[in-house]
Amino acid sequence: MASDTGVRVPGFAIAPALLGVGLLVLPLLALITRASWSTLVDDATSPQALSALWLSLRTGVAATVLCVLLGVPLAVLMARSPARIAQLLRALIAVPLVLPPMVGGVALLFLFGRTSPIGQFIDSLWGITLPFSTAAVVIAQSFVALPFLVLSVEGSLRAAGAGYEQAAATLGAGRWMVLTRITLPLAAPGLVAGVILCFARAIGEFGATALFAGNAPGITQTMPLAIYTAFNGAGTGRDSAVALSLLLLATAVVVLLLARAWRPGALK
Amino acid sequence: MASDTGVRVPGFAIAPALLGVGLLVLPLLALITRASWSTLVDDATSPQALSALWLSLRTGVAATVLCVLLGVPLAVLMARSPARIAQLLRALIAVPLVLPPMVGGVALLFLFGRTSPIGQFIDSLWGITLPFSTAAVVIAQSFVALPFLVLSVEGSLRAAGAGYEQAAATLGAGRWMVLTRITLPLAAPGLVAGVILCFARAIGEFGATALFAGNAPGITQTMPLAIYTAFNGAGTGRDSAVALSLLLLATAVVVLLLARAWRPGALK
Amino acid sequence: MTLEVALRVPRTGFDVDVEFQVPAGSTLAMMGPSGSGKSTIVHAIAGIQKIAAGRIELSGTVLADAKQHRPPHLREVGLLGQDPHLFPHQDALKNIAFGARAGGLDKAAAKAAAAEWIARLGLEEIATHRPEALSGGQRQRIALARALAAAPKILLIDEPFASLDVEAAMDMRALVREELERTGTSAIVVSHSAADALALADDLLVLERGRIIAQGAVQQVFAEPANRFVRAVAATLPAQHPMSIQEEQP
Amino acid sequence: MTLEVALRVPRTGFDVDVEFQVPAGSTLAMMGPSGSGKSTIVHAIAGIQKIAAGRIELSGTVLADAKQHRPPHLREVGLLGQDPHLFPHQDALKNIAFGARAGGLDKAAAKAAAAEWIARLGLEEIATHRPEALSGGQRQRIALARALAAAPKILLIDEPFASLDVEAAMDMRALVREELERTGTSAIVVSHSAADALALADDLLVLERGRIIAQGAVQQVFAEPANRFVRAVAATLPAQHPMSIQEEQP
Amino acid sequence: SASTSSEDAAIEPITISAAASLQSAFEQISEEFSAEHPEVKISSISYDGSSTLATQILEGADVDVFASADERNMSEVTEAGFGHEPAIFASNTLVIAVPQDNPADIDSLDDLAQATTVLCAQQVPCGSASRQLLEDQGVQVTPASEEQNVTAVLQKVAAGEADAGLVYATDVLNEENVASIVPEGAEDVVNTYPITTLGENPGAQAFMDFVISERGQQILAEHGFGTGAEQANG
Ligand SMILES: Nc1ncnc2c1ncn2[C@@H]1O[C@H](COP(=O)(O)OP(=O)(O)OP(=O)(O)O)[C@@H](O)[C@H]1O
Ligand SMILES: Nc1ncnc2c1ncn2[C@@H]1O[C@H](COP(=O)(O)OP(=O)(O)OP(=O)(O)O)[C@@H](O)[C@H]1O
Ligand SMILES: [Mg+2]
Ligand SMILES: [Mg+2]
Repeated sequence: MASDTGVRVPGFAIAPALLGVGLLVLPLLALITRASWSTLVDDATSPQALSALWLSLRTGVAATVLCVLLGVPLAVLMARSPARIAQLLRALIAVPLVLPPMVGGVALLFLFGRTSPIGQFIDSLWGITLPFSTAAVVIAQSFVALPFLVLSVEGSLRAAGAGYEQAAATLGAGRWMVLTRITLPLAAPGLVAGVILCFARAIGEFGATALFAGNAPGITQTMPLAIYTAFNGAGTGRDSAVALSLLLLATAVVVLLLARAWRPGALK
Repeated sequence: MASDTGVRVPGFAIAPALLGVGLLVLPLLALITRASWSTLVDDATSPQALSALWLSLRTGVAATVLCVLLGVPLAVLMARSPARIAQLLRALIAVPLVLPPMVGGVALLFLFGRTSPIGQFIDSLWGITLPFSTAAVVIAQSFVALPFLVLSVEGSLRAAGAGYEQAAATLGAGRWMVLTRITLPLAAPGLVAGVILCFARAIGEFGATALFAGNAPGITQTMPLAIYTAFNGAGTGRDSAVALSLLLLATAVVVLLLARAWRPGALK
Repeated sequence: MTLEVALRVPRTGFDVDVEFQVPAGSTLAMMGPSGSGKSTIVHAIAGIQKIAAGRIELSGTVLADAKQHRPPHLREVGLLGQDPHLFPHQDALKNIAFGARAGGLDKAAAKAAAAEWIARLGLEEIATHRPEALSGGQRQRIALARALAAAPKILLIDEPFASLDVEAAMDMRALVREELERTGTSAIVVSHSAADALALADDLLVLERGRIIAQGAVQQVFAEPANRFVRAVAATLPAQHPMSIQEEQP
Repeated sequence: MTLEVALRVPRTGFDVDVEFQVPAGSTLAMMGPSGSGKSTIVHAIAGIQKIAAGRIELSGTVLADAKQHRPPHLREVGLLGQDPHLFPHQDALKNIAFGARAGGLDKAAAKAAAAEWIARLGLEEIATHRPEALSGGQRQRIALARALAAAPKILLIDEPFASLDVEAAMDMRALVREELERTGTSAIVVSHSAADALALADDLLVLERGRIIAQGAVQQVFAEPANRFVRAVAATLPAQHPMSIQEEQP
Repeated sequence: SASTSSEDAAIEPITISAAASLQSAFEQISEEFSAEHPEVKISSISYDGSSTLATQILEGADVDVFASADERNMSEVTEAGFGHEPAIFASNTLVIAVPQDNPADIDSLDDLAQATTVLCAQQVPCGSASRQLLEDQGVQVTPASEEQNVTAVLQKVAAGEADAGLVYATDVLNEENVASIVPEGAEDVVNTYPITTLGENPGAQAFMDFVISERGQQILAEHGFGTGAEQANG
């Protein structure tokens, strides 16, 4: 069946689709038209902005990798669990989505802070405190971004169906071979969507990072924190927050466009 | 092929999966153990908390419905677009994910505020101004939640494949019938994941709402805003922020568990 | 409804390049070695395969040529593909009802029609099974009923009896024949079985690597085999088959 | 490797409830009307269907009983299902290589083996086609090669020649026979074709609604048909077939 | 190993947590402080809401100086035994913020009753101060929204969404879309900024001293703050 004869979309779906694009894109255009271009370049290329951007990229990528390492096995487990257990897991996993990130940051502080057993254990083991370090940024980002990865990967694992996996198993392929060569490639579109959501959420993360990691330039001040600081700090103001936002956006779009995996079409 | 003989997960996937669950759940436990139980019930049942919760639920549901109405057509359109256009659309749609919500709120103010052309147009038409209204809350939530819906639905639409749609078309089924009776049911797992992500993100939304809609109790003060307000107030503020967060969480989990659609397994 | 077909579709190694007609009310059988282009041709007629050149016309209406491509649901052509693509989220009954509804019946009538089909197939027992819980032959019969229930002007069926046992195949042949006659529908039957061609078709068309190598009334084509392949097919007709006797008494 | 099977699987309307053996190195043909339980039985032996009662044993190793269920990849049983489930993201060559690799070859050897299989099938032209761009018969042959490449101790093939033309079916029968003999593998062949049973199998087992209604050496079962179904199947053997003559000269 | 040079051998670098509204002032203060005290390295200054900073300190943030925008968050820290005796170093008073063109013609608190006004929520410091000011002046205002921080109030005004809002004097200083009006009675509702050191880092004490010094107070005044001394007097 040739792909150039795919069933087309009903015409009247186009209006709501465009409205949807409008809702997402028009506010940005409004933002861009109101940006103060005179100071934009200066704001966006200040050493502090660039250092925040670089930190954001590094931690965003690290958090995404961590989420893939933890989240893909979790999604596989959920997709293969009995309905009830899967349902429970899904409910647990949706929780950090609902939690206002700042409260998530408080929760992370409670968990890893110096007054907590885990924090003291880590301290006694490696002599480090997690909070207020770059590692804390990665943990905070992973905490808020992981659910996105897990839920979208699980969805597409369920859609992929078990027929191919069974066929592979009857050929003698072990679980690992089935997982890596059949299951995951078949779930690739959901994996890609999940990674995009995860990365985007991670580098946009602000509330949990602010509390758990703090706002120290070069160590924990990511772009969103720099934006927030510019925004809330008296005087410096909104213009430079907008400038930094545009810089962050442009970077994120470029990263996502560059990443080859970004094309779920690759599998079709 | 009986489902009770599905290929199982490799054993060593279980450790990272559990670590993933731990990362998401342990901070919550830490939060719960540190909650001040003496004031918790009072805080969580104050009229203000309940009114904020009720507003959150109403606006969250409204935003989710709006996102489904706009986002599903958009996802269908993207899944059927040529690779390049789909890629561009995906990049545009990921933008609000990356944008710190508070900047998104400013963008919405610029777009719909009473000084903007659109705001004036709406004012002249219906004599209303969007900001400070409950409608503004719904718009802000939709703005931040829509990308989640679109990206996960698109992923599973691509995975569903075109064979069944072609079969339906050769039986004489028109585009609308194919879309509603074949395409969307087949993409159900992704749709469910998308709706969960969307709803959760909507009722957790804070930054954009704060700036675009404001914080008027009963009208625009949703739970996250109530939580932030409590948190920023000194003294017992943090305790009541935690109490409100737990209330929000419990409610979200109950809603998600009650929603029947919540079980993608229904399709298998 | 006369179907006039002239088409070219490029494939790896060769082009499918054929020209033929199916006169109103008649049935054409299409045979040929695996990979010779049979499915390609019926897909092109149904509208799920674009053609590079040529023209497909149904009673004067152009369905496709090098430039235009009328979408499948506007062609009044029904296809039961080699892969039946039963909808996995609908049970047997609902699959058939979908066909009836797509063919123009309203909801209630489609439901009634589907129940009637199930009874005709004698598959009441598994009417509420989803495809994953159907046997191969049950799937094929449900898909056939779905295609017939859609009541197209031209019916294309691609290997419709391949997974059926001898008796079920005979029943289904009789059913298809009856329906085609009752409704005056023209049809193309793709098959590897000489018995199917004899039982159902007026004319036979034999393909090899995308070209027509024999064409004419069914018996005539078998009587004067154009090449080794046609001879081998004709030989499967009982009472003419030297090899089977060898095999039976080795 | 003797396979001993005794199993019960509940189905809508009846239970599949059978007991039989496949002696080491021999091939069993399994026939029966559509829906009689053939696929259910091979799925249970391959391990993708649980059994409610009974016991499946391979040379003394219990593969399954009412309590335990050894996973498919630890059974040394290979299955080519009625739906071949070619992996959609891999081309023909890679699909076969997957089988070889799952059967224990290393990467390079699997690749070489796959290329060899493609050559034996004469399908070099479409070696790099993904399943969606293969014809029905090509898919079936690739899937057969994939199952053979996995070199199981017991091979289960469910209607492996259904989509093949006469010549290709004969070639494939010969290929399977050759491979089974060369490797001494036991096999079960599910088929609707009496010719397949005669060409490949030592014994024949006929099912109806989950029960064995005839069992024995192939020719013997055909010679003394146990019921109408067996008679109809035997009748498809050329030179014995009264109906086909009727059909030929209507 | 002890290979460090004699200059920085004595003093560890210091980290500072300061309320967000202090950012521009502290930027300049730290610059001048570093020039004056080359032996004290400032490793970072974190600006955030006072309650965020307080929470972090309670949960183990390694902070040497804490400058809060209100006394309640400071007392949470000191009562938990973390800080030394705090000192008031700055104060801030409320102003009426209006869009640059002042569409509702606001010029006193009384006008707020008729206009679309936004205030901080009662729970947060600027909100309780606003309420007190309005009460003192006997003005009844039903706000269109009770924003959860000053920035949200300011943005509503800057975007023209609100006709007026009550914010701190320092907040409007560099906001070009906003004009400010000092209302009557503002000088009676003063928000004070305490600062303290945590731990025993002598660099921290030096920094705190510099903030309280004449030069420090001068810089704060340039950024719109009242001085701590004034507060003490008033
Ligand atoms: N989508 C496709 N793109 C490219 N080549 C294709 C595609 N589909 C089929 N082919 C090739 O075109 C040739 C004809 O295929 P077709 O499916 O028409 O054969 P067929 O006559 O139906 O064979 P069979 O009897 O095996 O079903 C085959 O070589 C096949 O590999
Ligand atoms: N997963 C399932 N759950 C319940 N019933 C099933 C399931 N799969 C098949 N059946 C039913 O069990 C019966 C036996 O099916 P099976 O697939 O074994 O038949 P078969 O002999 O292989 O038939 P065919 O020749 O048509 O392939 C059928 O009536 C079928 O509808
Ligand atoms: Mg074909
Ligand atoms: Mg079967």
